[in-house]
Amino acid sequence: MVLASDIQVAQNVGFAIIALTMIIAGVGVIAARNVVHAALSLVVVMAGAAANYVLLSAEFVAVTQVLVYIGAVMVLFLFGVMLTRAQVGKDAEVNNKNAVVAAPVALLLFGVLAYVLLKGFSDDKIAATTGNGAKPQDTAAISDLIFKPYLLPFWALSFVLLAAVIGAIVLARKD
Amino acid sequence: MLAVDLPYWAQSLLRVLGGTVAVLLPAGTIVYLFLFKMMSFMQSRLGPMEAGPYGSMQLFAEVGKWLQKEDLAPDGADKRIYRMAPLVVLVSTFLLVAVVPFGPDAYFTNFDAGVFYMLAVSSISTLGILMAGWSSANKYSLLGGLRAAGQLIAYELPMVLAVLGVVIQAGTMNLQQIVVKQNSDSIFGWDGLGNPYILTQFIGFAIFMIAVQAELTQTPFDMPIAESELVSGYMTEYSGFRFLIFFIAEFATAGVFSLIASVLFLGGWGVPFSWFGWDAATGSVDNWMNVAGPIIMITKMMVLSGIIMWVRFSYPRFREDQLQRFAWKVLIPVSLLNIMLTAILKVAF
Amino acid sequence: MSDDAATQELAALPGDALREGVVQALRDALGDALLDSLIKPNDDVWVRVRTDAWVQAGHVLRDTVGCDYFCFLSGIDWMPSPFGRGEDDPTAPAPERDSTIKQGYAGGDTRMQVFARVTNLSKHFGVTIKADVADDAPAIDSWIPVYAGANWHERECHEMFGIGFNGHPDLRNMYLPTDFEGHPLRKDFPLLARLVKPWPGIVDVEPLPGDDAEEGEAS
Amino acid sequence: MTDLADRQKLSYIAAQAADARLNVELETEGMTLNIGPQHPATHGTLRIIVRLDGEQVVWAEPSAGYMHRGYEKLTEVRTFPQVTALVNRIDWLGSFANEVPFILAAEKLMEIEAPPRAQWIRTILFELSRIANVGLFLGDLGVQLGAVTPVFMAFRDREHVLNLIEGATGGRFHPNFDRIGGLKDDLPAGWIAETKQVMKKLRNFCTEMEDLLFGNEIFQSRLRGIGVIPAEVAKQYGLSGANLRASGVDWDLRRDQSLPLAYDKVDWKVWTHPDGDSFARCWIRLQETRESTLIVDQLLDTMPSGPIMAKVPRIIKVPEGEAWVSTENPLGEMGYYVVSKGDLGPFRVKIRSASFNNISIVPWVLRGVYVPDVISILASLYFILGDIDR
Repeated sequence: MVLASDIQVAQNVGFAIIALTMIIAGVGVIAARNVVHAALSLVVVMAGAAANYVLLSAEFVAVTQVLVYIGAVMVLFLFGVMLTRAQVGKDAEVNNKNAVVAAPVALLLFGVLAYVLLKGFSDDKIAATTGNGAKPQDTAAISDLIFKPYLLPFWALSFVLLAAVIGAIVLARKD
Repeated sequence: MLAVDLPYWAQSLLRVLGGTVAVLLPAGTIVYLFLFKMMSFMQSRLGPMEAGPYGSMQLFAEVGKWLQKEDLAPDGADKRIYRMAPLVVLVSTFLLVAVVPFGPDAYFTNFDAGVFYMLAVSSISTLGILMAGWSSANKYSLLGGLRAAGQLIAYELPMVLAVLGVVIQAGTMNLQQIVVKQNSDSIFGWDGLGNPYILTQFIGFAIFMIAVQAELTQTPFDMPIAESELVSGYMTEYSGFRFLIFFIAEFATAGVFSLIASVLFLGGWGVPFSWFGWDAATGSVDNWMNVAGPIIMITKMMVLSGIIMWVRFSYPRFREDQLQRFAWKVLIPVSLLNIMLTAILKVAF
Repeated sequence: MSDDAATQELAALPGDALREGVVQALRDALGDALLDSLIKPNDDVWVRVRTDAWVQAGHVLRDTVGCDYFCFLSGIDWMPSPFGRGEDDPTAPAPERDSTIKQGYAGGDTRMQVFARVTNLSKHFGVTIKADVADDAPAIDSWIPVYAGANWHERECHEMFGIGFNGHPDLRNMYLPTDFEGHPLRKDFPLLARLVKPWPGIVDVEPLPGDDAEEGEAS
Repeated sequence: MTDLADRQKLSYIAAQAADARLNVELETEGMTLNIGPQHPATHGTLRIIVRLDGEQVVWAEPSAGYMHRGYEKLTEVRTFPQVTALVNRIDWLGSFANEVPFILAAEKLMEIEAPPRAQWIRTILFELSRIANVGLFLGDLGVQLGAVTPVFMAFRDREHVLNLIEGATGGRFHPNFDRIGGLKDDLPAGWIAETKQVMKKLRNFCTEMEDLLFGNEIFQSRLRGIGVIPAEVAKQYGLSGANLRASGVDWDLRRDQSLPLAYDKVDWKVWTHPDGDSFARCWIRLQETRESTLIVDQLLDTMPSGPIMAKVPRIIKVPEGEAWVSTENPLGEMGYYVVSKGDLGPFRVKIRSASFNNISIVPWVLRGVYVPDVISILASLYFILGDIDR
């Protein structure tokens, strides 16, 4: 057990609020009767994750989360949904009977993830921010990591993405 | 240092108040000075003249009018999302202003990845616009919302790429440090002007301003609104204070983007440091800059938003395929070229 | 309009010969389907064709005569209105009216006619062409294959006169509700505003400059 | 940017594709969009139903009739002088021009002619109403394309013209000034000098529009190669006025027919454009507005003196007969086919209004264009609701 003085109260209160919101929104994603509502709930989950990253002093990751997931992925997602099946109101086809199968799978996944995380990081603590802006993991360090030791995987990933983009274009164009 | 002496809650209160002022003040000034008066003079008329001297109270009259109006929602609309959408757009504006530095200590937050953050939160407004367009249950709104999303995604890219040039030249993503860099640097050894990046990054500046024009959906990029065609697009069904929120968000965002552009390209809150013999490396900037800085910033903002509005009132609008073509075939290649050039020169010098 | 100054330009044209040429061309092509014609020298020409030669006449006008500009198509109901001109007091008993049908230029045999006007843009003249439509089932072939622009005019004509156009793709009402009954421009369709209360407009005659005789019968 | 010929080809291909898609069965679920009856682009109550595939128009159908007033029926219960008050309201922006062909038709049947001064003033007012009408079009064009400023300039300068019309006739919108045999009144003192001033202002306005709109890259790219109407099709549909001349047909009723108006006394030019696209239509109108100011200037210089009214009987009874008179109105060919039975009023009047024909081409020309082009093509065809519905 940790002592009460070790807990940064404001941070934990913040985490509680964010976590609660994320759980409610997460339930919303699967329970919503309308695709757009589900997608918007997912946005809330993503935003919560970003907020959690901020709590963890990982601002860069938080901002990336917002830029990539909220700004790009979810917008494209909504864009697609609204273009194709955009009716307002309840949609009968959203939920189906596979929920019975899905629930245990989800629980199992949750269990495994929780176990792995606890096993791996249970006692680690993130160093508190020190005074004026100095972060445990600043942006420069991340870029150093990407462009020095992990340069080759980064490039490989880029090429895979490029191939995927070109492939998508080839598939989409019929002529 | 003012901020240090205050308790945390007072600092927070100051920041919230400051943020509200930094959003509403530019919105109000832009609307009155440019939308009411400059536009009227360009169109050989006087604009509002009744409320207050030279119609200066017109803005409050307008706000009062909108607040009185009934908050309507179409019958077929998805009411919850419909009501939420304008707020999402406005939240994006508030998040955006949080990162703008107004003086050596007059800032809301001092992010390490400020530029990155700015680009990230500006994309949230797209979400609000999509929500508004879809939930109105109106075909015009839906078309407008989809156009807006397509356009904002397309112009986000040149904007990012234009800013990259500045980031490369400054060597930091921290907006505060970008300001300091511009004011303490020198141009080939001459430091009379500092080194505002508008000189070296002129292509980036031009692309950034064009992209801002598109992000704000101002003419010539106002296809999503297109009042003569889509009847104001995603805003068609809104009335009363929800329309007011869209309206404030539109002009406040214009102000905030002008602020960011002046931070990135015009030297932000600073004056060339050499004029006062400052050396920012040791933090020698005087405290009074915390008061003078915001005024300098507002001045630069007014100039830039003046240009935005000027273009808005004089140009017809693009069709959206032309608009996409312009983004993908002109702006993005040019900005990539700009980055390459900047990187080469950065390494060379 | 046969005055000197205004017709100088037209006098330079072949004039009568031009319009006689039009009638001759139609007669050559249609034979006895060309029923009647009227030429006002240096002014205008009217022709009337048989109902079944309507489309053929259009082709001749477009291709042989060179009138490729479609001006308008409409109908006319030659029956005198049983309601007069709507100037009478509706409360008084209706006066006796002459109801003999008398057709206009180029004659006619039926109560209703279709007429159209086409123009030759290079030689600067127009032709008004008329055709009778049967009284019991007013219908005529559509001109759309000849002049695509006839589409809306035929719709309007159908709506206003109840004249059918064989081969028209879409004879919906343009102006009136779909379930509107009656054909407003037929003379026997009453203008109700004039039937419910007297119309004061007829006495409104204003004096003209230089006209000092004030004892007009209607003042 | 592709050049013009390419764009015309593209628009042709798009139209063919739209036809093909309509004829096959729509693969995807199209969207049917109602533009109007209440819509800013239709400046009136025209309704256009378009079926969209994405943002491309597959099928379009204008639906008029929201303003049908039945003038053809009403003329049958009016006397000849009373009809002018009705026809004033057909094309309400160029009202005076509506009266002229009707009056001329009546005069033709009565075989009288207005004295020269009346003809001159008629022509001047006719051209003024053209300027008032088309000037507003030039400004409105900007609004349809998203440029808000030109329309205010158009209203500003149109105001001068309306003041002139008011000065001469007493009515700003509906003068009802033309009489069988002449005009109601002579011109007021000082009117000629003022008109000259105003004509100068309007030429400035035209130059302003040229600078602000027609020279603009975006404006050109929005209009060039869009809504191409070949001359053959234009003639088939009976397009008239600037719409016809923009397709390269050199046809202007002011020049090409002889009417008792003063056009043959002045030196002026009929503008044509070979392209037949939206830009050509707008450009022609701009040139014509300027040409009109020059015509008015010349007419003011050569104005004859004399009476403004021919000798006409006290009670006007028009002899039996039929007459067709059409003039080159601001919107195009406006004509009246008047049938008289020797009565106080006409037996039948067929009103051939320009916009009716001009808009009837819309289903043809809108195939395959994008939604924004629907607006610009409608704007460039330039219709006035009263002129369609009558």
